[in-house]
Amino acid sequence: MLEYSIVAGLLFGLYFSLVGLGLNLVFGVMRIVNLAHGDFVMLGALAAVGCYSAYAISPIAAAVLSLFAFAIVGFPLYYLLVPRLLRSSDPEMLSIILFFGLSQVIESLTTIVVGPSERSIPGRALGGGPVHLLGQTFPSAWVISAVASGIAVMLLFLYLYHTRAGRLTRAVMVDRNEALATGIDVDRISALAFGIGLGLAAVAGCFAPFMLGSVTPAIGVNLTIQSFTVIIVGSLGSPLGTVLGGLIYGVSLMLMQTYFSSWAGLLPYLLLIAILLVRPSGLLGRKVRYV
Amino acid sequence: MSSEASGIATASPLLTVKNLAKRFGAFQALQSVSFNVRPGEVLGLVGPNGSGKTTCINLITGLYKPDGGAIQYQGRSIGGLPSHRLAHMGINRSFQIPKPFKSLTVRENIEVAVAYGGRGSDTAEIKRLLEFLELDLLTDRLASELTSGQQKMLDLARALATKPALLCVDELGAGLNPNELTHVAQRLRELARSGMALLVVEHLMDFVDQVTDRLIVLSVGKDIFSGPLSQAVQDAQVVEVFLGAPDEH
Amino acid sequence: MSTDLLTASGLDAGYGGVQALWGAGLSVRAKETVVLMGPNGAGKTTLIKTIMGLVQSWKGEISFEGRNIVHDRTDKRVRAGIAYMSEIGCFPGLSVEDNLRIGGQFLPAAEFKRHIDDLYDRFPTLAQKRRALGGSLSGGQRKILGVAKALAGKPRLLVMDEPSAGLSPLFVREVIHVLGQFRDSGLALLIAEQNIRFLDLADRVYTLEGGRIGFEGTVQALHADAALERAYFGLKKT
Amino acid sequence: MSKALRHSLQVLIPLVGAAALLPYVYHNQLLLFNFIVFLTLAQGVNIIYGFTGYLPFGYVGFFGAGAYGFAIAVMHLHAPPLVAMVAGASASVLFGLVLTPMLRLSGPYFAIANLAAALAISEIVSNPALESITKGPYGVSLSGIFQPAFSYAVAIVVMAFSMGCVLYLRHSRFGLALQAIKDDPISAAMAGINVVRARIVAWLLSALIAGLIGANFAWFVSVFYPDNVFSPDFSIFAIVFALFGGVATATGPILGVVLLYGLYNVIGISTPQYFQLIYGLLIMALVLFLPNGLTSLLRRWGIHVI
Amino acid sequence: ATAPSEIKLGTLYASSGPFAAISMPVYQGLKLWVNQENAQGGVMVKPFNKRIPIKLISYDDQSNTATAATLYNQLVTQDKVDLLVADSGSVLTALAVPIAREHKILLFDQTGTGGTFFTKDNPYIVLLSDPVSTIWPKYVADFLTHEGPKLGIKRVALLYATNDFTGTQANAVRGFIKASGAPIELVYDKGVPTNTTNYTVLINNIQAAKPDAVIQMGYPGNDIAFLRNLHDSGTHFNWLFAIYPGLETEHLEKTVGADGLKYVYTYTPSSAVEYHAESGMSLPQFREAWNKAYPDGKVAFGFNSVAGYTSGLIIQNALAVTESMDQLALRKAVFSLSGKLKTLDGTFALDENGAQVGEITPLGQLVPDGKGSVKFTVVYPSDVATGKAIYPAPSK
Ligand SMILES: Nc1ncnc2c1ncn2[C@@H]1O[C@H](COP(=O)(O)OP(=O)(O)OP(=O)(O)O)[C@@H](O)[C@H]1O
Ligand SMILES: Nc1ncnc2c1ncn2[C@@H]1O[C@H](COP(=O)(O)OP(=O)(O)OP(=O)(O)O)[C@@H](O)[C@H]1O
Ligand SMILES: [Mg+2]
Ligand SMILES: [Mg+2]
Repeated sequence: MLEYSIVAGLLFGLYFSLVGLGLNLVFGVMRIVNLAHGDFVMLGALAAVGCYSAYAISPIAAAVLSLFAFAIVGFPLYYLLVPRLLRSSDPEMLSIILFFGLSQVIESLTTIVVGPSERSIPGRALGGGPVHLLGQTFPSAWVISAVASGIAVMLLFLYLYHTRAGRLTRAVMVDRNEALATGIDVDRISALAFGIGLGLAAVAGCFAPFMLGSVTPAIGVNLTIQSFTVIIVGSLGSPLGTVLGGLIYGVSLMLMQTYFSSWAGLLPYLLLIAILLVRPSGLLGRKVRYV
Repeated sequence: MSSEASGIATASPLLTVKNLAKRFGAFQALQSVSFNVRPGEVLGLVGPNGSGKTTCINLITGLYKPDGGAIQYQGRSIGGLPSHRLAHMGINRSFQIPKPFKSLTVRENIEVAVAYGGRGSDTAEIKRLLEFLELDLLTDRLASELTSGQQKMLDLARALATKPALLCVDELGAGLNPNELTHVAQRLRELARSGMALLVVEHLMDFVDQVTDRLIVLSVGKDIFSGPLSQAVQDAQVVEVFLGAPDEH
Repeated sequence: MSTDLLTASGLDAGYGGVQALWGAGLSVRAKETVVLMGPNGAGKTTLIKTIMGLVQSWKGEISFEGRNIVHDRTDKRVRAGIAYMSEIGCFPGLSVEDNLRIGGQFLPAAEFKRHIDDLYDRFPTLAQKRRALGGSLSGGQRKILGVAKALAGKPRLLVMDEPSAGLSPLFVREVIHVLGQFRDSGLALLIAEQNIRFLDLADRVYTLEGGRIGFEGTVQALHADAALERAYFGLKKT
Repeated sequence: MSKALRHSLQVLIPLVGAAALLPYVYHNQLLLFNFIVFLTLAQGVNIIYGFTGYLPFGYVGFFGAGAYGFAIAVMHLHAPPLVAMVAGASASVLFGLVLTPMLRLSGPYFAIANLAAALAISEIVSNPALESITKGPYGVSLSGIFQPAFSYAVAIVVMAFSMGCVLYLRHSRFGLALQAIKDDPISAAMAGINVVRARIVAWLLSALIAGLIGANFAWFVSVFYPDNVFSPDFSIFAIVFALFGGVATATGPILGVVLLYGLYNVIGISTPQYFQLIYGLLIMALVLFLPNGLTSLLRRWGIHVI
Repeated sequence: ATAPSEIKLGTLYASSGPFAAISMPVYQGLKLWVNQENAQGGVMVKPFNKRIPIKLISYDDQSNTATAATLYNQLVTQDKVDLLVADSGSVLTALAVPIAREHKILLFDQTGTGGTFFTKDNPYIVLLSDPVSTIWPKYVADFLTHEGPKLGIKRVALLYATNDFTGTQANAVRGFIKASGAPIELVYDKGVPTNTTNYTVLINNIQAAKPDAVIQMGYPGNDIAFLRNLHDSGTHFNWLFAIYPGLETEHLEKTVGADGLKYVYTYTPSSAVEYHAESGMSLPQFREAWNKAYPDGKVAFGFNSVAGYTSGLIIQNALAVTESMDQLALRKAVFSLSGKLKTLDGTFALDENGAQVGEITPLGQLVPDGKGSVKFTVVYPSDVATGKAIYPAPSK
């Protein structure tokens, strides 16, 4: 039971790293709190549901498609919202409210379009039966989602540390004003990061029907909070930190479910509070933060 | 200046710092620093960048707790006391990077200090102070609208509003032109004449020359010299780490 | 004047409703070093930021190499060949090497490679610290990194706001020395400074008072003007 | 001080008068009660966000703590309502005390931690393991003390108290000190302010206000579930209303609640199907076009704001 | 008295937020009834002895409880409705209970099954369309305690979501089993938060307890996640009960897949037991009308939609027999239907406090219908049973 919980926690945690990844990027680069993040995950999930039921497109193909589609949507959305926001007196705080509003808009429009009920994709759409891993049996969807999440983290890592745009992105993360003064087109770089952030959220969404059973338009808030737990535990700005945060979250959630199941809902909150109080900069703290 | 100095030498120290040490993580910012300041004395604290001057002031004013050594003020140990207590006891400072209350006006900035750290100052005092530091034309401006130089003056005014017995000034001179420097130097001397003890951190040697009675030179967290500037310029170690080749000025 | 690299004229600018510049202007010729002086709050920072496009000008013109740049964003101005060294100077969270790469982001890869090696030769301190984070450098080293980062893009003109503020005498000398080398190899400099040592470097001087340009001329002319001499160097010289 | 008094009367008399008289004209008393709840909560947010800069994204935690403190006192101690309100307020202040270490966090970290804390306390209260104390997820029914008119009157007093607190902060040196801390805590300490204590006082004051009105709410509705009194909408609405009006003023949040919550109800009653959509868009427009609140607009037009 | 030109029926619904998924079907079911009646010129009202059109006044509370409270009050004090119908679910109904009581207006509670609502001192509430949650699982428990030991069921696992609806049912199951004295042991008994979406580890833990029968109680989202995780992880239980495979069969078939529903025990909805609806449409008719009225399929058809429609039927029947439009007279009229009225939802019956105790759903089992889908077998109690329980459930 213990081993099973731990391995399951690792797989589940890896998936949650993917859920938090985009949020982390957006917060790191723009210092804005995208409270609508979970809603973009939800939209990604519904996109995958739609692709599958209308055109029988596999969720993996849908993930690739929605990565680009959402990234492209992110661009105009960035220019519509963020530059104006950053001109205000307290953008960090106001972003919380602005994106809460956006989350409401997304949820209501989604409900108007698809209705409030649960939607999902049959399990067989993502590979066959159970998979044996480390002497335990898991749904294949878990393993596939975990692998997809690993790939996404790697790609983001490569982008940030081995491309020119990635280097500029990190520069903007470190100091927006200095970046402006150095002649970086801060808005374009940020818009790109924003788009990638949304794209990653959508990719996570494509696997949500398998990891969460089903999705409804109202699921966004929960996902946002879980994402925050993951990225804050791991520390902001670092994709590797997000993975660490995800793993810790996943394993402790599964252990909680096993031993104190009715209190499992408390876990993300307690984890978040504890980490913030003990190490406000997250577990990977400042030193490794920008490595 | 020498007559003043001799008077000071006989007074007992207001502040005594002994073997002060401070670590940040693995980095030892201060290894061992010792010095003392007497009432009416202006002590210069100089040294290369990163030698620990600001850290010293931060420790004396309660921003950090020391990891080792002792800080004594008026004969009692103050290491680790919170800043507001120290302000009440008569220790205050200005900041290297000015830190005014940006959403308050210049007057309100000073009023807060008078109300909470006042030690008996009043509204008349505020007016005098503003004139003293030439902030009187800016009284109703928001602090955020001031230039960094003006903000430094405001910092100083706010510190003075608490009527400190010991005032630490961190790089007041950076960004001032020589004429302005002279003006500020005169102000600091006036304060010293009134019996205040001053600890002045500064890189501009002309300014140091105008203001200080005595110098402490720090290098990598240690004090390597103590004495007047005229001696410091002859000290080989000080020249090597801090002043560079002799100055033609 | 045809040899003008940068010309700014009739600039009005400010913050919110508060005007800080009143028809200010200056010019920098190719390969020339210009020092901008002025009392506290005169508007030096504002003028420099306006030239860089970091503060929006309300009125006036700025041209660089004969082209009007007043409507360009900062990044376009930098791309055009004006580098700016802010008070912070560098990205504390990135390595020295990454800082330099970002400074040289617009250069072709091969050219950048050659250029960066040259920079490391000139600044041996940085060469030793390639992998160190900008934030781990001391104040003086950071300023040097700031200069190197600004130079990494091979600008025609380097604009600096108080490069010496807070530097120990030893480092002030080093910065002046390095800037001297680059001036000799043809770089134009515009420096807002209060430290009179920088006058040694200057070809011409502007003074700014209350947001307006006061004196404009050579260093010799400045020294010859007794009133100005008193205003700026005050009792010190007497 | 006479200016302070005049301002207080200018704000308090019309507001209390309106709250007291409107039920005779307009019979949806619960709507009026909700206005009072949000007026009070918005002022509580104003105290902690407007004067100290901490965004209490989990402000509803105090509200719910107050409601459950009240309910527990009634259910288990058979306390009369006014005594139970004290119990509710104490529960809320106690919760605030437990959370004081969070004041070390800054910016969005505080907001997120506070949100987490509110969700945590709601999880705890609604856990079936605590059924014997809180009734767990099964909801509380206090039908024995159902007194709408009396509890409405008490709510007016609580609201007046919250206004009084804000007016005090607007005019006292303590309020000035809080703003100084908000701008720069280190400088504030050097100015002689006990930063930690001042922040805790403001924090507990806003907890007290939310706790009182939460207890009052429990009394007024008398039947509720954890989801009712820990609904995150309370926090969000209170914050949005306060911001819309303009924080760090006494009248801003009042304007915010009256206009926005009024509008909210008008939309809710006239065009329910696009309710959430319109409201979401409204919130976004507010942040983008009026980030410093309505009072900033008034100031720009040269109107003095109390 | 002169007949009014319309009867005002006020209600709330949640088009978004956590309660939307259960609220919308109920609301649309009720609306369907209103439209049908109005198409015939209105509903028959006895005191005026004629058909009077119904004016439906409805607001969207967005699952927001403070808003819901205000809107209930709006219905009562401003719109002055003649009939007050609650939003569905206990949380959103709770707010209406004191409001109705204060204003002395009868609350027609559709599916708010919370036990705390129904007290002796409050006559202003009647529950219409769902049985009160404490008696829902009666046949589930009875089957296990009576038939279980014969089949070899001794060890039972109970997993439930800790909300009012399923928590109460879990408590009831526990109580029934204990009271029966049958040799049944609860080897696993745990609550999980209602927002649990991942059951793989829990399933593994349950399996480790080696139960003969598993009862899992949750909202639709929980059931979907549980059944999918069970199916995907290749775990097999011999006997498994869940709530929504029966209540929202089509919806679960879409989200879980028929494979995951095979041999699952569940509450049998009216579709499987032929309740002879004496009032209103039969189930097939209702479904046809539903599909015609709501062709977009955004809102799930199922148990909740039937509940909304049933609410309408009960109101209709009450109006047909009431002495006057006085609220207590209405209550009396509703009580007079108790035990007599049969709708597509079964027999309507009230206890003395107004709680509904008639429409108890028998225990059913979903079995393959041979066409790749599943169909119901009613397995308990024996008087309505259509087949025998297949135990142990065959594994693939
Ligand atoms: N909070 C801190 N955390 C980590 N390191 C610190 C901290 N404060 C100071 N240091 C380090 O301690 C050393 C001394 O810093 P300090 O600011 O005292 O130098 P300084 O003498 O004032 O230099 P300067 O003349 O540049 O102002 C520096 O290397 C600095 O990086
Ligand atoms: N952010 C701001 N908001 C409003 N007014 C400002 C702001 N920054 C500067 N000012 C005003 O603009 C004028 C010029 O300021 P500027 O910073 O350009 O001066 P400076 O010459 O660089 O001074 P210093 O020598 O102190 O750096 C000053 O009167 C100042 O009050
Ligand atoms: Mg320093
Ligand atoms: Mg400047």
